[in-house]
Amino acid sequence: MATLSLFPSDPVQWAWGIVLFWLALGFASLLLQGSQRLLTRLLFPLGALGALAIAGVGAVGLSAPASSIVLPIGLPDLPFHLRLDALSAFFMVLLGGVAFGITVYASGYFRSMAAGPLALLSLWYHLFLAGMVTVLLADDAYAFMVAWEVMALSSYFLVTTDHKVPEIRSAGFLYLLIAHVGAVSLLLTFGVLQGGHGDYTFDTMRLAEMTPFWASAAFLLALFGFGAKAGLVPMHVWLPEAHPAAPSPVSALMSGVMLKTAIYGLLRVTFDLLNIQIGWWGTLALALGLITALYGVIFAAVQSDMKRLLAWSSIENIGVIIAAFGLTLIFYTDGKGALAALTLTALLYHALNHAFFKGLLFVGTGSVLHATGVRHMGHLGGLMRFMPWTAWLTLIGALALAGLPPLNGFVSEWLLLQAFLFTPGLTQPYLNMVIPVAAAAVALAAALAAYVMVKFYGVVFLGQPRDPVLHHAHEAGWAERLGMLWLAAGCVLLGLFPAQVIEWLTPVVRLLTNQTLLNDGSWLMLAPVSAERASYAPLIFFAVVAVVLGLTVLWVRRVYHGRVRRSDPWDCGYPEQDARMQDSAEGFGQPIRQIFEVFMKIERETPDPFSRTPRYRGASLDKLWFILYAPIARVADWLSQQAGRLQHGRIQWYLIYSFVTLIFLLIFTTR
Amino acid sequence: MEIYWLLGIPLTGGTFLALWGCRRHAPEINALFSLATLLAAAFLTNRIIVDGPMMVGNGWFFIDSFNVFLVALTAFVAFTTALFSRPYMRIEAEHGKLNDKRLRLYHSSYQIFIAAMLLALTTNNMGILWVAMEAATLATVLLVSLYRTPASLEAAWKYFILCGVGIALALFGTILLYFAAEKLLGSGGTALLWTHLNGVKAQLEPTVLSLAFVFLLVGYGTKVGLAPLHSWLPDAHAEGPTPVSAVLSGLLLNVALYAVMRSKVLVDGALGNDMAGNLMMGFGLLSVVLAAFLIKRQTDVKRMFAYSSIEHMGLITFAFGMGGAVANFAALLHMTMHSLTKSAIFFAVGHATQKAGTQLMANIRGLIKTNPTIGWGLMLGTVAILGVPPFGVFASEFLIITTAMHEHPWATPFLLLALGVAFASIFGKVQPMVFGETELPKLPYQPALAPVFLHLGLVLMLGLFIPPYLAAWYKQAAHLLGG
Amino acid sequence: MSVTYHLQIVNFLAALLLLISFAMLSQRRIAGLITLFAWQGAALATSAALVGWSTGQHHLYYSAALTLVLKVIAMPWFFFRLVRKLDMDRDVEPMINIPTTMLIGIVLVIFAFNLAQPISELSGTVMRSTLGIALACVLLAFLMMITRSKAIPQVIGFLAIENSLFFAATSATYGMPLVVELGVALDVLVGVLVMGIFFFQIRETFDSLDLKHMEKLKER
Amino acid sequence: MSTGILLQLAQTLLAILLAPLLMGWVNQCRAWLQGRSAPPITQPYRTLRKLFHKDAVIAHHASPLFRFAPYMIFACMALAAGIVPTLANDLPFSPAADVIALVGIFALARVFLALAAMDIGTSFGTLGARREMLVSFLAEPALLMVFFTASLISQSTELPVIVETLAHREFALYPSLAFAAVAFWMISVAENARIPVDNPTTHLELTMIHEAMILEYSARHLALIEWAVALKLFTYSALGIALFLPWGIAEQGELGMLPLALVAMVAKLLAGGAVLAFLETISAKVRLFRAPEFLGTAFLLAVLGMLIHFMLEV
Repeated sequence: MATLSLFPSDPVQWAWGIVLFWLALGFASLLLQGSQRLLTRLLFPLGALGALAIAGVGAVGLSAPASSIVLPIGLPDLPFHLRLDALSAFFMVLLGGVAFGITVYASGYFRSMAAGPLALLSLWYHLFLAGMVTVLLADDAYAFMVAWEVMALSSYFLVTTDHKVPEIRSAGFLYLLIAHVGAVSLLLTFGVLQGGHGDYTFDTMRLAEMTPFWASAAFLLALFGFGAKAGLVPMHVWLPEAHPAAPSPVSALMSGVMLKTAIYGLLRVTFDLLNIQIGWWGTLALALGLITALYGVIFAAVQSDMKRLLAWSSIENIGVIIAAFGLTLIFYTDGKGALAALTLTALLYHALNHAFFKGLLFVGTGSVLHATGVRHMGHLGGLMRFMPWTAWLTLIGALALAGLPPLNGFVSEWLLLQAFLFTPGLTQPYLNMVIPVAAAAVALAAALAAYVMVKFYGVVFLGQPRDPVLHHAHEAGWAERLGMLWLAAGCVLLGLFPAQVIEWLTPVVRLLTNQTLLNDGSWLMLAPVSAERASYAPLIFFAVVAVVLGLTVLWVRRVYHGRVRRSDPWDCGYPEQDARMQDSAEGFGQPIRQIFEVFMKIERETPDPFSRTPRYRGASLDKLWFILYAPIARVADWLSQQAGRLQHGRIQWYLIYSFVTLIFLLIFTTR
Repeated sequence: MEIYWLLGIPLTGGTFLALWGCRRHAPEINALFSLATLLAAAFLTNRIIVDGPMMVGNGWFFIDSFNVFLVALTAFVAFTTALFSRPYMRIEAEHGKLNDKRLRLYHSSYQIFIAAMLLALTTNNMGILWVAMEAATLATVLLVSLYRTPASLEAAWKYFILCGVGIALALFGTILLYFAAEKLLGSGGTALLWTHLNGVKAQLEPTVLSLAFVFLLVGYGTKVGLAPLHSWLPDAHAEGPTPVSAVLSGLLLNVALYAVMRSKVLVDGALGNDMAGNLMMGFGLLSVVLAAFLIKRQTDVKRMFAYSSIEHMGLITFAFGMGGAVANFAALLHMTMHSLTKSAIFFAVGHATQKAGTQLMANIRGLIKTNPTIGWGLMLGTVAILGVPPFGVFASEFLIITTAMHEHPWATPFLLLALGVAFASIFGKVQPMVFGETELPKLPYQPALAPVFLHLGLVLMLGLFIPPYLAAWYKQAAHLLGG
Repeated sequence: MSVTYHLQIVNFLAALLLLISFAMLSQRRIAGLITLFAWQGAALATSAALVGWSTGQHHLYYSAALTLVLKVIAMPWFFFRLVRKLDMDRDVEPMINIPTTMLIGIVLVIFAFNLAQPISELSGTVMRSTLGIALACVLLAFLMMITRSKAIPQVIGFLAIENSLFFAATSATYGMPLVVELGVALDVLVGVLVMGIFFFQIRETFDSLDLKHMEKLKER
Repeated sequence: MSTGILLQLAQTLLAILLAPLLMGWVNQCRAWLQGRSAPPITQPYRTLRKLFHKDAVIAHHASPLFRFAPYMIFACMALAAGIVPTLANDLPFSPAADVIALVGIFALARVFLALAAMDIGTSFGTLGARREMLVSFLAEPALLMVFFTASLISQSTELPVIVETLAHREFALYPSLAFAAVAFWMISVAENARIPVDNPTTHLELTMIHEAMILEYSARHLALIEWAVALKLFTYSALGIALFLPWGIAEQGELGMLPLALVAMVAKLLAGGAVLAFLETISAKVRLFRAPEFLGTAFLLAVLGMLIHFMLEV
């Protein structure tokens, strides 16, 4: 355990150095309030470099042995302990890789922003980054909680950047509230974990012996706390409000990276800090995860605000990840180490992928927002012609999210489904009944994700502009393109070289499950467990498709001709075709809405047939809000009303309170 | 020696200001006296750091690590409050809310009040402690009713009657204490000296002591604002001038709790069981929950933060009730943090209300636009008091809650509930005050917000780094309280 | 041997105090209340002096004198003046009707005696039961404060509590240390002054001393 | 290995070339069953040729994606046809994509088709895309479940392995496979835009799904898409054969078996096509919002198949 030296030697010190660097940037931005140029052209690029460095440190840390330092700050008996092991390292790679692209993008995106607010935003932005990295590094409860809440608080201020809008304010409020409640329950988790001896370092927690009861209590509290941050149903309500409210790069960070810190925490607590695991935890997590996945994707399908749609799809992906987490637990507690390794790999892989493509999609919507100022998909369309860069890069993200080969989204789903196929080995028979249904649910979610993506991409980028202003839409600047390019490249490469990625993941998997997932295939083929059993070689796949495609093009051109005539689209004998006749976002979601109406509270305003300016408004609201949260609020109101009665205003009553209290205590103590 | 300075300066300050009246520079003089007091406190603290706990004036004063940091805290906050009140009260006078007579009253009794609190903290005699507490009450009653509005009069009256009765009960407790003590220490002066009592606490008669503690708890607890004895607190803190609210919330509550703790030590020694602890935990929990739900329905900003004081005092009392090194440490830390943060909030709120001309939160909007410093001060202060790291309030809540989780798990659901409700209520009301649009004009003058950010800075610092000697104090104090 | 009948006198005074407390509880007129209060003070002073004399605790004489001056002469005079000034010497219905109050009072007395029983067992001083009586008086005065809806009776109730405490201090423990006594007396004096100021402020704001006007501050 | 490559290429090419033939055969059968005079079996080839010779007509604001999509779809289908064992069983490509990846390929093609349909921005295109996705989001997981049943039996998701195990197991009745077979039939009907889910011959906007998407296509693009459709039908038939009556597919390195395999395959395909045509003729097109129910049933059957496998067969 090295102490902090001026010149960093091992990864954790580098990481901490970068955190300090980010903090410095943040406070520097307050000084640079005057100059918008410096902020965007200097500070954000520097921040991006920091992110890149973090990714590098993570990459080193993955293979390096765990290193740790103790900082001279914190509580008297509890200075900050920082530790960098494979798990943190992996999530640091994720964070750094995605944050780099997003921050590069941001350096271009925020050029239209006034200097004053921008300085504040940059402060919170860098604090946010620093907080997230510190969460990954923290090795004692206090440091963890501080970093955790710094992350929440700074992201809250980022969300409320545009606080003039009441909706955004309420979104931010809801976000911070749920985050705080979750944090308190995490506090309780650590209170349980430290098991008596008031030492809050993770090292002692690792050693603490837990009875199954208390272990389960800790797990449930952790699941609640981290679930609240990750957007696990039913604690998800803040997510579709807060993520769209933030400026797009921030949404990208929140959806892509921040949610993953919750996954990190869950893994850390369950597999590292707790030293017993119990099977039914896994079943619970699996069930919750699947519900979340389906719930999220169904609601994503009926959204008409593009960022809200993406936020809901984040909920879906988190659901898939949590389901994978549950399955890992099931295998692990069942003694199937190798399978646990496989599932865990799928989990981590999917976390990584989601970070990349969701970040890409969110920044893509950011460019659209910049170019058009429109968020409602009903007013967008046909942007591919005005902003080809954004469109094509976003297409990659969309296809990846839809889980289509050969992009990265497919790989993790493939791994997860493989894991499901191994379930016959399980000992508990009841699981054998449950698992197939679970697999079906995952498949269903994936298919629906494709639906959602076609809707998203088709309505926003394809077709004809639904609004004349769109004709003036301008392409994103070079910095934005660069950022998107980076993220898109990530999606592609992660999709094409799964074997390498899995190799990188090995240390993490070994750390958590004491097992390694052997890849039976060569460098270009992914074959977990055995090539006989299953294999997938995206490179060959890609090559074949490319070759066939090329040949076909050549052949068609050579043998026939490339003549093209342009004309109007076929109007089916009805001359007044216009853009408003395309499917609106609501229209595209309508079948899903019809099928899954049970989960929704649908608000509709249909125009009367004779109105000159027909307006249609349809909103499918989350029913959970009305059956779960509204009652809670009502109960709280009622209670506070009752409490208010005590404050009666009449002094005699107050005297009676004191009197009765006195008498009561006298009786109480003297008997 | 410093002790006499410490008590003498504010006393003379009070008398002097009473004579000087509201000639020019009265506020400055007020601030100067407070500064002098602060210096004296600093010297005293330094002395304690150098050569440990000490007894002064043949045993009349006793200063150990428990009260010395409270002394330092009190002097500090008193000083910053004086700084804040300088422009604040001037504006109030310009608004015609105050005339010269009342300003004179304000300044002099402010000093007297400080003196009384310092006496209560430093004295070694439980009787004098009682006298000082009563004096502090009397000094502030007229401050609460300073505006002479019906509301302020009513508030002051309730404050006076309820605290008077409460403190009378405390006197009965003190008498019982004396009654039990004189058999061991003989009648006369020494029988009420805390140090002596502490020496013989094991032999003190349990039945009498338990009875005495009930009276002391109900008595001083009324001044701490423990539910259900809290009824006076929101009125008094909301209706008085903001500087008074700041010191009442930030300091007087601490002093009252200090008195309770001094007696708890004796009772624990005598009884040997944790009856006292359980009582305090009960009161604390009740206060936290009740306050949280009462906060929810507030429309008046100062009243809301007054309730939040009740909540935090409840939390501290709960922690003291749990006892043990960690919990006591946490409670002491929380006392400090709460004083600093809550007074800072009241400063910010004071300016905000003064500008908006109302205390109704519905009419205060978009502070961040009209005056960013006030806005951010209020926002950060609120965030801090709600226990969001890296602010220090979280540090203590962290220790309290985690300790509660493994010592009294049954209590944690209530804490979770109360903290959640309080967070939702306070933040939900403050956010629109700070953010959003407003048509109010910018502030014509520059508010004295140095204190706000000084306090918040300290709180932030203590959240991340507690200086070793401070930590050492807390530890000693916690140990002394039965850690 | 002389102690015994001092003892009897003091016990008699104690009983008298209790009686006066009950009388206060049942007294409707403010003037009557003030007179009773003065009597209470007188009884207190005598008992203090007696105890001082019989046990040679001479500082009790100061206390006795203080009480005589403050509580028998100064305050009643002040109150009478007040009442005349604000002329409001008429019947006031208490919140709870008198008989009920009496019943509650009796219950309280029994409770207090039970409470004080174990303690007076250990009391080394001559008067055993006085502590119980003092406690009873405290509770009764408290009860009276609760039942009165006017400012002055409430204050008198408050002072009555103070009296009973003083009685407890003198009889059960031969008086607190002198410093404390003085401090307490000072506080009481200041308190009364503050009260006086209050009465006028309240009067000029609400032009009445009825507490009904002071129920505005509440949760609505 | 080299023979493997050759085989692979041969099979893929064969599939590409034979696919329209199958289409033609099915149409012919339908015509007979409906008592119409049948078009010649080579009709699809003629259509393709005609289309290739025409000039492409493209809407003014069609994006590059619109022109790129047909090639993409065609390529995907070619790959799919390549990895499904029709003739021989050792195929170098097949490790590149197992059954899950196969579903992925279909999905990829479908998504591109839907996107291309939305690109022009006519009311028809979007309508078709929406309906197509609606059908697929139920059909796709159902197909996956069918594969899962098979691969749970054969402990592998590699098509060759599955086929091998299914072909060479001692004859035992697998109820799960029966369920899977029914589900698979329903799915392939839906996926290939056949009655009762869709009607390949209609252009009535109330009912059409697939046709609505390709309304804007013409000439070579249309030709590629039609060809891809034919390939898809072929691939599905081959899949069904491989999964449910896998006998007669050539083993690893048994080149001698190939002619026999070819014959067997042709026979099976003819039979399968006839059956498909028959079933199509006797059933009526369902309303669009019945389609989800139809596919839901398929999905349910597939899942039931898996459950039954778990309950009875392990």
